[in-house]
Formats: sequence, C-alpha cells, structure tokens
Amino acid sequence: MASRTVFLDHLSATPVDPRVFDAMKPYFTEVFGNPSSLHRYGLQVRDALSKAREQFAFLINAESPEEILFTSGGTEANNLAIKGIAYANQRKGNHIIIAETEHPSILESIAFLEKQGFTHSKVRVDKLGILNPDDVRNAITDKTILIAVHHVNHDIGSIQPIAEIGKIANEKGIAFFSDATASAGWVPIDVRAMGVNALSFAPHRFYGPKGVGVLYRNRKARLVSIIHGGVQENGRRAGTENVPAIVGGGLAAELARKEMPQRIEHVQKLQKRLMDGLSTKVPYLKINGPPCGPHRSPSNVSLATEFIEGEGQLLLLDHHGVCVASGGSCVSKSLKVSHVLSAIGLDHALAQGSIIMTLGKDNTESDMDYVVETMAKIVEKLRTMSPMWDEFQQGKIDSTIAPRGIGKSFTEHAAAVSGHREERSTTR
Amino acid sequence: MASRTVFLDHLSATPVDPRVFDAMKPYFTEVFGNPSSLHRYGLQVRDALSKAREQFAFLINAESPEEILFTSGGTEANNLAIKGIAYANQRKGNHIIIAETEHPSILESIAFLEKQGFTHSKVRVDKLGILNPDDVRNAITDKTILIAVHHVNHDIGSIQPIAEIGKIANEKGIAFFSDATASAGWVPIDVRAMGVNALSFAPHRFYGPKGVGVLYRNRKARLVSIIHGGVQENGRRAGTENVPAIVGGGLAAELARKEMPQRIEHVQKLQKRLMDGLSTKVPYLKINGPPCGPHRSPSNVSLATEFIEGEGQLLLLDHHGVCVASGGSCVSKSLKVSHVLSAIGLDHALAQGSIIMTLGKDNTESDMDYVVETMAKIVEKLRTMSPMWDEFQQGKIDSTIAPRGIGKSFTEHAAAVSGHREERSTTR
Amino acid sequence: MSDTKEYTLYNDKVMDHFMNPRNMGDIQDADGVGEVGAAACGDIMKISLKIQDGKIQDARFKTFGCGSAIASSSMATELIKGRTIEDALKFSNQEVVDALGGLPPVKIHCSVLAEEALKAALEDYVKKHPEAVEHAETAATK
Amino acid sequence: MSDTKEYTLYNDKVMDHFMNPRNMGDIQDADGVGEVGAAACGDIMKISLKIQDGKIQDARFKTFGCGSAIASSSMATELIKGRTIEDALKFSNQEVVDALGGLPPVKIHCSVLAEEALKAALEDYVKKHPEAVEHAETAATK
Ligand SMILES: Cc1ncc(COP(=O)(O)O)c(C=O)c1O
Ligand SMILES: Cc1ncc(COP(=O)(O)O)c(C=O)c1O
Repeated sequence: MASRTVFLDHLSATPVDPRVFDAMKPYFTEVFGNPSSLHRYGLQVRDALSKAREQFAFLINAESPEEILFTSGGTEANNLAIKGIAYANQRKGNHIIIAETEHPSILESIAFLEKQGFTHSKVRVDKLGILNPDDVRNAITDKTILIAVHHVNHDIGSIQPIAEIGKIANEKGIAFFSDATASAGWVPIDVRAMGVNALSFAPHRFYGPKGVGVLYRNRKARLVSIIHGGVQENGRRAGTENVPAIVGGGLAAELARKEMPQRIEHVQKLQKRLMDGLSTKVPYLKINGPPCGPHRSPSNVSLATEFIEGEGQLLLLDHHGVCVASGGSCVSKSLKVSHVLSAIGLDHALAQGSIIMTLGKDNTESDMDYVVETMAKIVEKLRTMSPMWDEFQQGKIDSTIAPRGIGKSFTEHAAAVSGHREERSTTR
Repeated sequence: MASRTVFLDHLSATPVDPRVFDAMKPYFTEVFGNPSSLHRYGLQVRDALSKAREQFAFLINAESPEEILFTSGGTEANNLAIKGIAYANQRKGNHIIIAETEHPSILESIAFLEKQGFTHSKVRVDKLGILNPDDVRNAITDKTILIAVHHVNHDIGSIQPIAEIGKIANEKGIAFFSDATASAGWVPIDVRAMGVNALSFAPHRFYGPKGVGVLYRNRKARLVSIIHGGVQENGRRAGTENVPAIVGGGLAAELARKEMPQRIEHVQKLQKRLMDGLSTKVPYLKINGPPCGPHRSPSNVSLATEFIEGEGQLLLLDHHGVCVASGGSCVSKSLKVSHVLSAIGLDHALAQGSIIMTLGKDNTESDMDYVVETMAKIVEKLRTMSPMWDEFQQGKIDSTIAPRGIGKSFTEHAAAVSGHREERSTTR
Repeated sequence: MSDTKEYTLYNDKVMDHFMNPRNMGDIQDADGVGEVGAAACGDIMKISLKIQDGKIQDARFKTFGCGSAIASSSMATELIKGRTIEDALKFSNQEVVDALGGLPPVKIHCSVLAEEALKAALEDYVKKHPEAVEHAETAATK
Repeated sequence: MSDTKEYTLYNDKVMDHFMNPRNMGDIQDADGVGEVGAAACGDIMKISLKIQDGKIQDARFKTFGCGSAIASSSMATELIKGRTIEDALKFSNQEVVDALGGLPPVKIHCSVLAEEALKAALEDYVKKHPEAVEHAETAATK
C-alpha cells in the first residue's frame, strides 16, 4: 500500500470533525432520549434539536429555525422536496421544470412522479454545465408547479444562476427548490438572496456525520410528507429523529459557516494548483466545467483523459494512495457514463476517462503536486496498454481534445469495432 | 429533581450499549468512507456493511444477509414495506389486510395508499389485543396483495399469532409483512418459522443507535423503492448509508441475540413484580393487555388508572425520577387517546389515565418497588384533585374496573358536562 | 443524565401551579358551582365560588386533566378571587395564559376550559340570584 | 485508516493481473488480430495471435477498459497460449472468470469481451488460412 494517502473524494464523504464528534458523544449513551417523550430524557433532546435547527438556519441564512426540517440524508431531502411539493400542488398543475444535470435523486424522483401523471421539462445546460435563466422562463407553462435547479453540480462543479431563476419563479408564483448538497459548506448560501422556497443539503459533505439531511422550506413551499407515521417534524417527516447526527450536523454547519472564508480560500488555491499542474503535465487531458472562479465550486476538479478509461485510473491512483471518484460519481455500480458529461457535450469516449476530485480542508499543496506527478505516471502506463493510444499514434484515430485533423474519431472507431461484436452476438 | 432515576421507556429509546458505541467510534473520524466509492475508504466500509447484514440476519434467523435492507428507522422500514409491496403488486390487486392495532407508521402509510386507489380491511383484536387468524383468512379477497400484522403491539405488548397467519398467507400466495419494531431484541424472532416475507425493526429499541432501521425481505416479497436516486441497497433504497449506525446496529443485534435469554428472564421477573405490585398497591388500576406469559412481551407494562388522567401521572412520575410514556406513545403531541386502547374496548375515560412502561436490562427489582410506591403516592395525590374521584366517593359515578352498581358511568358523566360546554360554545 | 438543568414539559410557572396547585378543593356551601368537560380531550374541570356583596370571596377547583389543565384551573381561581361578578363575566382564557407565562399551542384549550368552568359557576350563581346580574347590568350601562 | 488490511475493488488475482498484466502489447507480424468493443460500456479489446502448426504460440492484448477488462484480457491470453485452434474455438469466458477467482456480477461482461476478442482474432486467422479450420474440422469429426 502507498505510503502516502491523499483523500480527494470529499463529495462522497468527509471525516467527522473531532469537535463535532465530541459534541455528538453524549447523545449515544447518556442523553439518549426520544424527542417525542414527555419526560426529562425526551425534553432534554428536544432542546438539542432546537439548537441544531438554529445552527442549520445560520448556515444558509434562513429566516427562522422552524424552516429547517430533518431527514435521513440528501437523497431523502430531495425526494421529499420534489414529491412533497408536487403532491401538495397537484390541484394547481402537474408540470415540473428541472435542469438536465440534476443528481439522480432528483431525476429518479421525477421519473417516479411521471408514473403518477406528472410531466416535466429538462432545461439544457451549456458547455460549462450552466443553464440560462431565460430557458427556465421559456419552459414555464400554466401547469408549472415547481422549478428545481441544483446549486452546484455534483460532477463538474458548475454554479447555477440561482438568484436569477429565483426572481423568475417568484415573479410567476411558482415554488422554487434547489439541491445544494454539492455546495453547502463550500459555497456561501443565502436562501433569501437566492429566492428559493426550499433547499436541501447534507452535513456529511462538510465534516458532519452521515444519517442526517436537511430540507429548508419557507411558508411558500407547501409540502406533503412522504414518510408517514408519527407527528415528528410537525407531521412533515415521521420517525424517531437521529438525534446524535442532528446535533453533530448542527455543529458542523456552524463551523462550516464560521470557517467558510478560510476553507474556500484554501481549497481554491489547491484547485488552481491541481488544475494547472494536470493541464501542464498530462497531455490530452481536459478539465470539465467552468474555470476556477465565480462559476465553479472551489472544491471540485473534474477531468477527462483521452484514450484511457476512468476505473483503471481510479484503481491505480488508489494504489498510490490517491482516493478519487470516477465519472459515475455516487452511482458507481452503474455502467453508464455520467449524464452530466453527456449534457455538456463531452465526447463519449472522453467521458469514459473521467475522474472527479473533490478537495477538502486537510489537503495540502504538496498533496496536489503528488497527485499531478502520480496522475502523469499512471496515465502513461494505461496508455501503453490502450489500443486507442496506439491507433492515435499511428494516425488512425484523432484526438478530440487537440485534433490533428487525421484519422477518424474515437467514437467512430468504437462504433465500428462494437458493430463487429453485435454481428457476432446475433449470429450466435 | 429526584435523587433516583428509573428509566421505564425503553420502547421510545435505549442508551447505546458501550460495546456498541466502541464499535461505532472509528466510523466517524477514521473509517469515514462512502460505501459507493471504489477506493479503499469506500471498500473498507462496504466490508463493514456486509458484516452488519450478517449480524442482523442472525438476530432474526434470515436465510441470507442479502435479505437485509437498511433504512433510516422503523418508520421508514414500515413505509417501504407497505408502499413498496403494494406498488410492486399493483397489477395483481389493490387490497391490503392489517390489524386494527398497527403502529401509526403502518396506518398512515395505508391512509396514503388509499388516496392512490388501494383499499384495506382492518382485522379486529380481542380484549387482550390479539387477533384471530381466522379473521385474517376471512378478510382475504381475490384482490388481496398484502397482509401486514405487527408482531408485538407497541402499546400493550400483545404478541400476535404470526406463524399461523404466515401459514394462511403462504397458502394463498399473499405477501406477509410483520412490523417487529416493538419485539426485536426482546422476543425471539425466526422469520422462517414465522412464515413472513418481510419484517421490520430498529436497533435503537435494543441498545443500538438511532438512525437505522432494518427491513428483512425474502424473494417472495417483491418491493419497489420509495426513496429514489442512486443504486444503494441494490436500488431498493437510495442515499448514502448511515455507516456508523449500521455498524453499531449490527453489533447491537448480535448482542441482543446472544444475551436474549438472560434479558428476557430479567425483564420478565421485573414485569411480574411491577404488575403484581401495582395491582396490589394501587386501587382502581387495571393492567392492559395479556397477563405475563407467552402472549405478552416481557418488557411491556401498560396500565390504566381510574378517575385521573395520564399526563399528570407522567409528570409527577418524572418529578420522582420515573420516566414513562403516556397512552399516546410515540405520538405525544396528539390529543387523541391511543387507538389500541379503544380497539381493546377500554373505556374512554380509563384510556385517558393510561401509562406505558417498558422495561430494560438495567432496571432492578428495587426500581420496581420504588415505582410501585411512587405510583401509589402520586395516584392518591391526583385523585384528591380530581372531581371524578369525589363523585365516585359520593356514589354519583361508578368504577369500570370494579363496578359497585351505583351511579352512572364516568363516560356518561363526561358526556353530560361536555354537552354543557358545547351548548355554551354554540350560543356564543 | 449528566447536566444539571431541569427539563420539564412546561415552564416553571406552569410546573409550579401543577405541582403546588392553589385553591384546590371544594367549597362546602358554594354559591355557584360549574363543571365542564372538553369533548375533544376528555378533561373535566369543576370550579366552585363563594360570592358575597357581588364579589368573589373564594374560588376552588378540582380538575381531571393534564398538567396544563390543572395549572390553568389553579391560576384561574387565583386570578378571579376578589373580582366583582361583572369583571368576572369578562374573564378571558388569555389572562390565564399570560399569567402562566404561556402555554404550548396544543394546550391553549386547557385555559379555555378554565374560563368555561368559571363562567359556568357564575351562571349557576346568577340562576340562583338573578338580582345580582340585573344589578351588574345596571352598573354596566351606567 | 487505522487497519492494515488492503481493501481493493477486486480480489487479489484480478488485482494482480490488472497491476501486472501478462502478455500486454502487440505481436508485430501477428497471424490473427481481433479488436472488439462493448457498446454498452465502451470498452475496447484487441488480441493478436501468433499461430504455428495449428497451435497458438503467442498471444498479446491491448485493452481500453476498466480494471476487470484489463485483467480479463491478461488472463485470457495466458490461458490460450499453447492451445490448438480447435480448442481455442471452444474457449469460453467462464474459464477467465474461474481462473481469476471470480468477477463481480456487473463485470462478467468483461470476460465475455475477452472471449470475443480472442474469437475475432481466430476468425481473422481462419479467414487468411481457411485450410486450418478444415483441418481442425476433420480432426473434430474423426
Ligand atoms: C411497533 C412500532 N412500529 C414502528 C415504530 C416506529 O419506529 P421508529 O421510531 O424507529 O421510526 C415504533 C416506535 O415505537 C413501534 O413501536
Ligand atoms: C448534488 C447532490 N444531491 C444529492 C446527493 C445525495 O445525497 P446523500 O448521499 O446524502 O443521500 C448527492 C450526493 O453526492 C449530491 O452530490
């Protein structure tokens, strides 16, 4: 195993901050009550939940802690927002507008609703993964009941023009929801300035524990519940609350808010160093999404290396102690190339070579240099093993990143050899 | 505050076992990966989840760890079972059979499904809260797709004849689900002997952490998911897994299984002492549900005291350090008397004086004596404050527990004075 | 539990009136007695009054109900003592809520029940002493 | 991470063949070359063979694909060396899976691709040397 470990997958997981863990500790063995209980143990943890609500409200500048609702994670918060708002407005209409690059938890919730008679429009994004608010405006029909656009994209870090979309939504009186799971803790969020009626996130993306998600929603976002039972969360989300995780998540939110300027400054510096290093040291490598700056999450580095595939890179990086995600992101078991990379028009073959790195507060500059060095080495190794690299050298196929004008495209080539296979299988 | 604390609300919450907490610890700050990640951090926690699946399977004698599915708690597991099985069998029929004394998470899931075109039959229970399997058989129609009967009742501890219902369900080829949230860890469970296709429970009822629930389901229980997104849990439950809670819950299950004989023996002894003590020392007090023995969970003591109301008892008990639940159980914010107590035909006024005590492994015999003593004291205090006690003494109203044949019933009296109020409000 | 804070369902004032109710009991030869119940929650409250010279000399309660119902009746009897019938007829549950430093939203109805028990007791008195109200009404229209 | 166990996506055998692939490369004057792709996942595999006296003398691969695709082609070329054309035509992906000590269910298709690349290379050889198969067929029907 490698002597050095560089964890670059902070969108998948972050270690719980020791201060956060300390705050959680008593809630397992000592302060173990159920918030629904009327005796001292129950009342004591009710106080703890109230405090966490305030801390979460503080992170996103919500007007009141009562606008904070606890779920089990980002996915459930997204399901609750999409389905809950859709069901609550069923009488007004059945049309939902989303960006085409939403997270699967949004896309699959929408797919479920389609079976129940709802319809939707997907707004396209540009080459940088950013949508045009005018396209949202144009997609609105008199049946539109919900607009859902994520704040930061989970794959390529693009920041959406939320405040502008918020203006449009508010003007038209349509509920506006934003999935901020990939941004909360790393990009400032002000729900009032953004004009959202609902917004989701999960503290395990910013040094809080797993097992808790947050759905902010103000009075304008009517919501029916999707997990039924007791009257927890004012009847909006049944089930015993995950008290220790909520307490820890609350503190993580408070710390994230307080330390945000330093965290952003730090990861943005690393991001630039990493992007520059990779672009310089690894030939035929492309950075996906917007350049460092106001349109990109400071913690995301998404790249595509030509002529080789992503999983091999991930495995070799891991062997060298560098932990990253491949194009499939959270959905590692699916064979499909990320729909986000397709949406920004990335060549299919290039998308297969995609790697997502997400930076954290404990990464260092020397980590970045090590990653660049390692990446250069393993890309070279994988290319010597790749038939495509050969054929590129021989001029049979061309590069999409730096076209030379000779040879067919990788995609054409792949189609040709895959065609061969399909012939075979039909004659079997 | 009281010098002594006796926690008697173990169905609402249990402290995490120190061994369980130790096992969880590394998963917050060190072994913090996301099971979906392909690198070492992800793979390491996948191993941990597999182990927990085995431990949960062991507790309920499941055939394979793959039959274990993780959710965020008992409520979500119940929602997933009810809605998931209903949706998956929508083409076959739309009729669901449940016991009338299910937990709100079942009842409200059913209420939700009714809006989507499903129908249901509620099977009645007898005075001890136990249903007759023949009534289940008689409720079956050719549209029946699911039978759901809880294992142990959350309010009064009645154990249902699950194996017999299982035989009927299997014979008819209907999916059979049992909510074992109130029994797991306290009553032996063998899913194969019980003939269930799905069964839910939550480790925070037996010294595991909050934030995780378990749904066992075998091949015969087709299930669609209710929280959509990534492909976690083989596509049955999307969202990042709550790894530390799953790890802790797994160990809690293993310990519960291994220590079950001792735990049962211990609480059953306390249960008898408490029931006997209360029946002897507190006049006009009734134990709800079956007597100590094979038809009652060894950890449940449900009682109703006449002429006084439950919350006051709970508050005074709490003042004396005794933590209990009142009739509303998990649903403390609702004003309604438990539907379980109505179902067993308990007089409405009596149901208002209801208290639920659930025993745990750390309670002692001397705790029981203290509780009996305290209970006798506070019941007396509250009765001196109650107009009903007065009127009973004067022979104006009668007791339901030990009728003397003089005076009208409390309920008649209450209706009369409430009538007075209704008159007033209409003339306002 | 490690911390020393006392966690209670209601605020200190309510807890105090629940734990140490004022004016609990019956008045033997009461001038007015009201007993009312709340159909929704099943609480029952009985207030008895001693009235002299158009003024409430004494008030006692007995309550079958939750903590806030007991506290509300305790507080209502405290507040009403010494008032004239005229003033007492204007008594509102909000006075109880305020004097108790607030009640949880789902418990406001307890204070309403206290108001109703009190008014029922006054009505009972008035039925037996119609002259009292005429007197009060004249006073009011003066 | 505190424990010392090495956590890897695939078993040790697969990891070994991925990290240290056998027979990686091209055969300059190959007798048969097959290049196939999997439309679903986008992997591409190329196998070249050196054949003499009806026997596979050498086999090399190049693969664009995931870890298990690389390991599968490495293992397939190892297994096939020394076999007769006749035997090689009966080669099945299951041999690769078994020799690798198993593959995750979603990765079985990688071994199928290896089988297909090998068969494509054999077909290429047969196209250029039709007599080889006739010979093989006669041998088979003997
Ligand atoms: C029988 C039963 N089912 C379900 C639940 C809900 O479980 P959870 O609080 O874990 O959501 C409870 C809670 O006490 C219960 O007793
Ligand atoms: C943008 C976005 N939304 C939702 C989710 C799902 O969150 P969770 O894993 O907490 O369920 C993720 C996960 O990475 C995400 O990136």
